[in-house]
Amino acid sequence: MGPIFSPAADTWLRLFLIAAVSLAAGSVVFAVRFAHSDWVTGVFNHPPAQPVPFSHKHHAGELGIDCGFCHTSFAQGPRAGLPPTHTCMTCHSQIWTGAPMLAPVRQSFADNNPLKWNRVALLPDYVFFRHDIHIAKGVGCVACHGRIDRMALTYRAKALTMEFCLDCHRDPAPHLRPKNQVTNMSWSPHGDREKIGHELVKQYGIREGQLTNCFVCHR
Amino acid sequence: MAKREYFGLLAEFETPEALLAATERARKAGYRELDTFTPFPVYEVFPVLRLRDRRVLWLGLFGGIFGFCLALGMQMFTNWDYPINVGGRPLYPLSAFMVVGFELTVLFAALTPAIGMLALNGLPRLHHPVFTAPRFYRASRDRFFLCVLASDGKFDPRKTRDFLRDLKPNSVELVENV
Amino acid sequence: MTMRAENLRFDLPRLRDMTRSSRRFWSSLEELIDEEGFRAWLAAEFPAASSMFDDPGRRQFLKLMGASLLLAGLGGCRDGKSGEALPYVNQPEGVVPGVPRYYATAVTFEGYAQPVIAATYAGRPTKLDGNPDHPVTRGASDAFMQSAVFELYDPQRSKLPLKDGVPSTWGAATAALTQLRARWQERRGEGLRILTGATTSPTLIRQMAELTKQFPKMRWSQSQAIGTALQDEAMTLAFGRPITPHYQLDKCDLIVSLDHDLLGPGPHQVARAKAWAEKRGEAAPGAGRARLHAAECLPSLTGAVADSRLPCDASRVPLLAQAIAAKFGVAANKPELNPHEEKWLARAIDDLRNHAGASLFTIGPQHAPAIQALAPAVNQALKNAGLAVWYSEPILAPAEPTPLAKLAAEISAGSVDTLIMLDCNPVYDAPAGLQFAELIARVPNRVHAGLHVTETSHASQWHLPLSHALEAWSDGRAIDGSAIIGQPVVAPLYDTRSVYQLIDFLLGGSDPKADNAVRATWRERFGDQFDARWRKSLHDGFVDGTTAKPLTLSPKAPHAEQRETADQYEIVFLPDPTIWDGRFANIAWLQELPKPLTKITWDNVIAISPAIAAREKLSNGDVVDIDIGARSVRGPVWIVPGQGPRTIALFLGYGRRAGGDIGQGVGYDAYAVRPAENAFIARGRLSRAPDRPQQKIASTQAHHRMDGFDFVREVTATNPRTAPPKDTPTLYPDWNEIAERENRADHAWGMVIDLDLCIGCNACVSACNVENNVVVVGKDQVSRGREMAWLRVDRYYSGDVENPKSYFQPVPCMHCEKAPCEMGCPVHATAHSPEGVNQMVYNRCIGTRTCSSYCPYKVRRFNWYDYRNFAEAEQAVKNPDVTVRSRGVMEKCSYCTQRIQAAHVAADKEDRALRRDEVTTACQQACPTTAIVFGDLLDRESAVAKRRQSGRHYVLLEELGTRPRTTYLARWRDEPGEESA
Amino acid sequence: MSVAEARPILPTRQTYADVTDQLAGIPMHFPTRRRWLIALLISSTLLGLLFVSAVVLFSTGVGVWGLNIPVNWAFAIHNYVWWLGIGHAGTLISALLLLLGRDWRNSLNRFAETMTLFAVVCAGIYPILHLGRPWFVYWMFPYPATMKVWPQFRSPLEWDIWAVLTYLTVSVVFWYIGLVPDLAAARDRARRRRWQVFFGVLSLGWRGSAAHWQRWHQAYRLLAALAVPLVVSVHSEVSLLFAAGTIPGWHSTIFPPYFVLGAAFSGFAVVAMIAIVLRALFNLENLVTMQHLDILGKVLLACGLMTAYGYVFEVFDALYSGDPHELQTLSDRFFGQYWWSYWGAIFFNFVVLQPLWFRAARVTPWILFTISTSVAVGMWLERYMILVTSLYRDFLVSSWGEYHATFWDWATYAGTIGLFLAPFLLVIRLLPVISIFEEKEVLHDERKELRRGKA
Repeated sequence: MGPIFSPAADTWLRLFLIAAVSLAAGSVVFAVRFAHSDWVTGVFNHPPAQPVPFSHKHHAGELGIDCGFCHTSFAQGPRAGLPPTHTCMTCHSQIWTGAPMLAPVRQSFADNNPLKWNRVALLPDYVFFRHDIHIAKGVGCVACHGRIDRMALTYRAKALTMEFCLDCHRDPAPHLRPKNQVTNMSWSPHGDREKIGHELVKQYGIREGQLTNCFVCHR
Repeated sequence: MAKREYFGLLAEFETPEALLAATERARKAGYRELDTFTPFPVYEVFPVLRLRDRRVLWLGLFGGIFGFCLALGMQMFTNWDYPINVGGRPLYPLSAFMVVGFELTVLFAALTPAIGMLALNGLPRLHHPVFTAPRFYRASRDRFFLCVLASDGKFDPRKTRDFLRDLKPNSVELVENV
Repeated sequence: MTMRAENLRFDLPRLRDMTRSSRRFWSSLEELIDEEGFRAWLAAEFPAASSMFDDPGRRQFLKLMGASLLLAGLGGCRDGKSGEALPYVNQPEGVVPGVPRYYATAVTFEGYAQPVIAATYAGRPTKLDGNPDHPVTRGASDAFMQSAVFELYDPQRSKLPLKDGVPSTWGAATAALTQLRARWQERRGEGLRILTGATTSPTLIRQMAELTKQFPKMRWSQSQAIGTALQDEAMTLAFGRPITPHYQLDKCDLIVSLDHDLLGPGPHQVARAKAWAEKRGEAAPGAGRARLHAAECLPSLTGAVADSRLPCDASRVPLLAQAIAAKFGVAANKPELNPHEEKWLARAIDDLRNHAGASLFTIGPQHAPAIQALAPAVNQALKNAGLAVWYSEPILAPAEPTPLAKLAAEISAGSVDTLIMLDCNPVYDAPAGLQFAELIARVPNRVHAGLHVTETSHASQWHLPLSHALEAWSDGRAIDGSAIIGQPVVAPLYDTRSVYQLIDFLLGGSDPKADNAVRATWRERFGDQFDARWRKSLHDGFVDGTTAKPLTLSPKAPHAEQRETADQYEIVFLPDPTIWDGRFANIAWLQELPKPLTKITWDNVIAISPAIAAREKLSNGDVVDIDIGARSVRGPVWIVPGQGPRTIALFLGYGRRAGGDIGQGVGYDAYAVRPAENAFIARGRLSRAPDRPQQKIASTQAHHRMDGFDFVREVTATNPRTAPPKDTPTLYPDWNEIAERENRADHAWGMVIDLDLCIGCNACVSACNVENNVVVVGKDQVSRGREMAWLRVDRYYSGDVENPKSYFQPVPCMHCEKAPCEMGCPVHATAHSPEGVNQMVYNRCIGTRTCSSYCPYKVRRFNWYDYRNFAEAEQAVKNPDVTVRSRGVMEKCSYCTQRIQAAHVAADKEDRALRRDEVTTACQQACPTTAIVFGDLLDRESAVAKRRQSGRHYVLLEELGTRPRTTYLARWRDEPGEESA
Repeated sequence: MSVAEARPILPTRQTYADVTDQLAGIPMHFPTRRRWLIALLISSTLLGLLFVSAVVLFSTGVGVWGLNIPVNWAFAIHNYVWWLGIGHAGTLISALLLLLGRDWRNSLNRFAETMTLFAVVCAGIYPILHLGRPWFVYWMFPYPATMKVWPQFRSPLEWDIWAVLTYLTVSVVFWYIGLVPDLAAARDRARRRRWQVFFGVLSLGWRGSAAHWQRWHQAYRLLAALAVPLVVSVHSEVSLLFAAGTIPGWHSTIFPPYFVLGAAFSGFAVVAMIAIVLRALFNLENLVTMQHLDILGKVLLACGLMTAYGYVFEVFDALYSGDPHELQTLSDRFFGQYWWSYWGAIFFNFVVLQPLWFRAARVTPWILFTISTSVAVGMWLERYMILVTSLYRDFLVSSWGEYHATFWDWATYAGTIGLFLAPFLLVIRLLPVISIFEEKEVLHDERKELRRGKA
């Protein structure tokens, strides 16, 4: 009786073992990387379909309309607020009055039927983010929303994962700016970033080291 | 070059004692590339064959040290990376870390020699020349084989066979390299 | 708190909730949309407060309303977490999304207006609390007030007019009423009877007067299951008319209560408890602490905090009353008493005499008028009148003594042609003796209006849905007589009318805005200053200068007869402590709120004394029949230590046959054996029910005896300090060391609960439930030990089972500095904040439950199932600042961390430090006796830090070394022996 | 000293070939197909029940079990500890006795280890089943998550997951390393192609070369040396699940040894049960001899007495502390609602054990089997007692509650028995149930002894 296995069997077995081990290790690595990937966090995703192809690039960037003009409660409450149709119509009853692109806006205004936007920056319901305190402590809009003034269609620029939040909550200094610059998309500090940041931390009375405890965001 | 054709010569014995005696004689006869195939470990032949490889044990030691460092490092790092006040306990409670430390020590100290043993033995190896020997199947049953490998400087298919025959084995087979 | 706004705004998310919450309703509404005039009605129906002051806001609202209807029509809103965002079309001014607004208004209870502040998010009220500016309740609340929002969002509220039980329309209903009205006009109201509940509403009284003018032969009476009829009668005996007594507990050094549950549930609880606690304070016995002697047939909250307590049967109360009266020369003969009674009485009488002028003698309002009338005479003799007790003209609208009996007689006589029943439920809660349910069928025209489709609705041809107090304009008077104008804080969720609107319609008018009637009343009273005073009243939450005026009257002592005792048990009827007379039966939160003394949920029991249990060989849950006269009711018994030896108590409010799935078919109906006469104290027999051995009762606390442990500690005047803390050595770092490590926080939150002030009223528990989105799990889950309340009030006994001492101990999370729970969690789901709060992060929890296993106080609650299966309407009541917990996660008291965070944010935005005692927890805010104090322990001047310095301060299970942040003040023991000991 | 040295443990008449053919032949010429199939059918049914229970559990929540707030750990943790305890004997017998050079282990180690593996698997699924949100079980492992939160390494549960996984891994490796030479033997016996390939791949091409054996020997003994402290550590850690809590009846330093000994006790009992069944089923009287049973009986008795010491000490501890809560718990154990679990444990663990003092009882298979079964039951009751009677009445009288196992509690438990038996049956069907080469080693040694004796 001859041997059970041909020499090729060893090659196959070894290939199989290597494949199995790499698959196991690879899938762990993949899973971890995948969770961080843009695909999961939604960064740079295809901008969600909106009823009106609103361009922040045009309004905020080219026309220079301040964020607070539309997002009125960004400094007063937890939510920045989406502009009521009325706000759109303050201008668009004068200009582009017949633009087909704006038909849904006019329709909404006429029917009292709100525009149905799709959220770009959506946080899970167990995260209690507040716009007002971040604005009050000199965190610029751009910190989380990215260069919105360059977005023709709005997409998510930052991952908005807990990791993203913690980066800043652990070391807020480099992310701070003077309060009057929060809506400025292109602000950059004159001088030592580090020093300015630390001065601002002191000035704003930020409780460094306490911003990472759970109840700051979860309750 | 001719030796490449052969793997070696197998001599079959009835008892471990006979094998041991034969091995000793082969060794004395100047054969250095010897191996035995036995159904259970016959510890007495190891010194005769000059088997002194202790790398498996070293692997175990290094595995253990690695496991312990990994455990301690992991636990210290995670608490350093995100320090959280847990019930007023110390941030780096070494006594509490010892448990996982011990477990990982054992885990790696066990895995490295086990895998190392297989690797050093060249396993898995499903196909091997000795398996072609018709009587070899008894090496795992009740027979004790002495093998003079063809790589031995003194190996000569005919002469070595004669030598082995002198040892009074049950049989002697020439194993070809396939 | 300065949280007023005259303007009410509405926004779309709320409307979406609303439409989503009632898809069936809206679809039937759609059928109505084309009905003529519907849109006009609809427009009129939303009494948008904003419309009062600025018309544009109102128009905006209507536009939004239209939009929401459209959305509903499209079946628009998806369930669950939606990525969609709907802005306003026109944003009302001053609305900041996600920021609550507060409005002063009122909810009514037993006819009285309860002053509240309603917190609303985006136009939907989520929480009610007492109005802190109101002079008598001062911000405190009770379980009923807290739960009114649940009543508002009850998904089973009546939503449509019903004609013979079939959905109909308001158009048809008004047409039918118009027809009837024509007949009344013909017959000058003959045969027209209007039945309401008790009321204090000036508007209702005015409207009724007008109605009587229009239809002189109509009669208005008030149906009350509990009511004040006996007390009114007693006052009539004493003073010649039914004046109202007011007990000024904050001025009483001594209270002697004969079966009067002064601090118990009811419309007076908050004000009385507040005043009582104020007097009681933290003073030691003999150093200004008010003393309380109670004799009672059923253990009550008053008895539980009494310094001496005498369990007695109802039949002994008249004797005790006469004995006291005799002592002060008010009654003639002193009856025979047993030694226990004599002993109790001797001390009570001594104290009454010693504190003359600042003492109070009261007799329960359920006792015979002739007996009750002794109390004013005794108080007069002790010169207490005007101080500890004062009298005023009635606060409640005058009512005849036995309205239903009279009505029943009239119906029998065939003289009632139309019966209009507004917000009352006589078919259910009339004493069975009247056979009202059978009689009502003889009335040719029967109309019922109410929040729910009740037993009475089923017995009526027409049922009309009423608006909730929070949805409509209303007015009423608080127990001190101060008037409150209740403004709507939310548009009616369904197509409903307020009582005033309905009566306005009967008057031939129409009040589409639902505010005419109330405005008219107050226009009359405010005269020229209407605008200013109206605004101010809405802002303050009450009308200035309307508090009842004290009267100077001298009572005359009645002739009180001694009743002989028959050879039967004494049956007392009481409203249920959590669902009252049945009106709250469909509020699941109140059903699940443990009864203060028995800790039973979802059921009423037949409370028996240990003596009866021994004699009849009964144990808890045994099913018995109670026979009173020819009627019989069957229910499970519950042995109540300290109950009068021959007393059996039946609790009203259960055994509902209609009114919603939650209340229906739960418990037994005590009304079924309630006699028409002696409606509170009767006599009857008890017999074990054949072949019904046991009934399962869901109680949240199975064991009550504290003997051998010191969970609740006591101190005495001579030994006023608790044992000094034992040194509990630890290997762990000290808190301060950790604080250092974590960049020392500026605050260290803590709570101290004064057990001497806690009356176990459950206000804190209900407030916590509402604030923290605590779910209801139902009887089955509770009986498995899975109730979810974050805060529980433990109740212990010690001593003699016939007359034990009772203790209440609210137990929230202890927030241990050395928390055993945190150590057990493998995933950091529970950890400590630098400010010392034991944080529970639901979204990190994987549900190993180790924390709960390790928790020595067992304050953690687990979501065994997905308990979020609430009706969609109920979602609206959720506090948006607190996560609604999913299945498989642990939860527990967080010290209302959302409030701490909100305060931090507010302070940080203003670049200031937190103010002293700026943060209040929900339980603390609700507590009528300030038993709960929360605050910053690092601030030496904070209320909580001061309490920690008290000699009575102690730590629960101190020996475990967990170093809790929630601690207690021991109870004072004030017994004769203790003072000298 | 052990009997093995006084008398040969195996009948020396049998040859290497006999042993090899007998044992390696079992899978290939399976003797009791019918009975085996029936057993497999029953265990598969139980396994199916486990599957159904798990589906119900995962789809509705842990509420399907009888848990509540004082008793929020019961059947799951209780059976986890019980299974893990049983899973201790295999490795302990195999590794400890290997190091001590006890030859009699060679007849028992293979199926004892196999038993260990599946008992640990049974134990291992419980911590996942009992989670409120089992789909997040991976949060117990340190990995760079987007939430940047790590596991909490001070938690006994976290220790436990490392301990159990290490234990499972090391046990598998130890078992497999020991199995490889036998797989080679089976491969060489196999005549049918599929058996050849099956054993051929599994044996990794083992040739029994001297170099193989030398390294194998080092690795095997090293693993054994590691496995012994590992076994002790694992159940010590399991005991810390309880001892680290503050609960009276848990918070005691006796717990680690108490648990380890109890684990060995229950494990030996199950080993004895399996030994007796396999011996009868496969006619292994020549390999699993009366002497083996005798020794097992003695070991069982010794373990039982040491466990009893734990009981005594627990009582002493409570009385000595004088702590009212400890005393309360003690009295609850004796006389409380769950008194039967305490007295049941005493009876089944210690009273029934007493006949083992007599050799006649030890060498009578059915008596030993009965006593072993009783010990398994007794230890099950003991774990129940430790969990439930401690939790149902802890500190505050107000939070005292009750626990009643539900249908799904029992179904899950019965299901794990299926999870244990079904793969165990497959293994005895497919692999040598007794270590072939180690038996031959014993035979070899005994022959040597014999010769030396003769000489």
